[in-house]
Amino acid sequence: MTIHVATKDEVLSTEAALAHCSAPGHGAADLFIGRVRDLNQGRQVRAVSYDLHPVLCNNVFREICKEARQEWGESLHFWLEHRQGRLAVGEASVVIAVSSPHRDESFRACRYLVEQMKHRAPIWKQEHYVDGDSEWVKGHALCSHG
Amino acid sequence: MTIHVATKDEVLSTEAALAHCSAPGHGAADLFIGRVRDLNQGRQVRAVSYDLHPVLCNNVFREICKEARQEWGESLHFWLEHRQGRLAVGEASVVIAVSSPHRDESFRACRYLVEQMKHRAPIWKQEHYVDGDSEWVKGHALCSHG
Amino acid sequence: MSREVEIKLFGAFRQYSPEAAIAVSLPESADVATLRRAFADKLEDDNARALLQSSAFATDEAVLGEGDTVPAGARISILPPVCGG
Amino acid sequence: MSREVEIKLFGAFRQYSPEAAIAVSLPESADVATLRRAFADKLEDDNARALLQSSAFATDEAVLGEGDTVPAGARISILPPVCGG
Repeated sequence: MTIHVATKDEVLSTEAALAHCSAPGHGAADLFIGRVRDLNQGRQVRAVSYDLHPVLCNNVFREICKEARQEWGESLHFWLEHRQGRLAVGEASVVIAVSSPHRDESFRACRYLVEQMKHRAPIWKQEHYVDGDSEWVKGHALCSHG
Repeated sequence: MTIHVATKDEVLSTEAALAHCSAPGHGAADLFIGRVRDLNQGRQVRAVSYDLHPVLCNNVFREICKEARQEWGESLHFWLEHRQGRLAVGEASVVIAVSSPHRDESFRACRYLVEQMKHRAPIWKQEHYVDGDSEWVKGHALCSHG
Repeated sequence: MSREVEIKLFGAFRQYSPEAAIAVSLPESADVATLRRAFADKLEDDNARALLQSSAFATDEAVLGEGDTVPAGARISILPPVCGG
Repeated sequence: MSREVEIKLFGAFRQYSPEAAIAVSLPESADVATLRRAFADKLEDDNARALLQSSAFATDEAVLGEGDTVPAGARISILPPVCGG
């Protein structure tokens, strides 16, 4: 399988991502890691709770990977895992990786996966602030691609 | 130290790169890994020997990182390690990583490091083919940036 | 003929129901626009109604368009604006 | 006054000398263009002379321009076209 997608409630592995995204004919891999930041829009963040729709998430992840494969090459390998549950500052919320024969495809496809995931995957985050307050972060409205 | 550069004659660690490229204020990191490919310009490759000028390499690596830091932000973290010696197909020849508050800077700076390293760092590779032959790969002529 | 459809809640909608679901009654071949109005009637909070305007309905397979018929038997979810990563 | 300068070889140049170095004799304040001619005289192989045309001389600190004086005491290297990664 050249496409691996998942939602996880345990620590994400970058090693597994890079092991999956490799092949004797692949000279390049690009890996993106998203982590919980201690500051968002001027507020001190202590943790973030990720809520997601697991089945639809996996469908959307796979769809995005297939689009990238069509655009940048059938031989590419893809990895997209997103965390759910409560994460402390510094923890990885998402790991995305792509490998390809040459570097340009890896960089472009990896960036594509990141951007599309952020705009299309049914994932929501609730920030927990140091002052005890918490808030659901505003996002991108979904639309039908039927 | 926000900039780490090195030339190594042992296996490169992506874990160390991602540990270095992290900070409570950094929500993103991008990591590039270059690996030895089994095929180059139609010839079956068995291994590649990397020759490099260690002192000048480290100077050039550091210079490139400083340029990226100036362009994309003083707070960014950078990692650039290149392997030397003989590597089998699949082994990592270079690991480059950048972390930043937001993702765009990580992607752009990481790509910058990769491209500049390829054009400016004093590194040479000799491909060893399955048929027993070997050849130094043609490259980019260096010029003075004085 | 009408049917009971249970809408699963996600993200900011979760705070409006402890069961993370709201049931609405719909005509047999109702479309998503009809579902949206029926769902709005169940909301007592103005913020929730505002959130509904920018939210999408979906099955486990795909996001639904306003003119789509609400499929029978499928699990339906209400998805507020997303922000993964 | 002339001085002996040892040029360290890298990449494809390594095959032209088992010591990975070639020594040339240079006037005291010779520039890099002069060094290049002196170096060319030491090469017997046509491929090596062709490679020299697209190669740069450098100290451990930086690549030198053709008009730069060859610095005294510095380690000098000849760098063929590069291809890292």
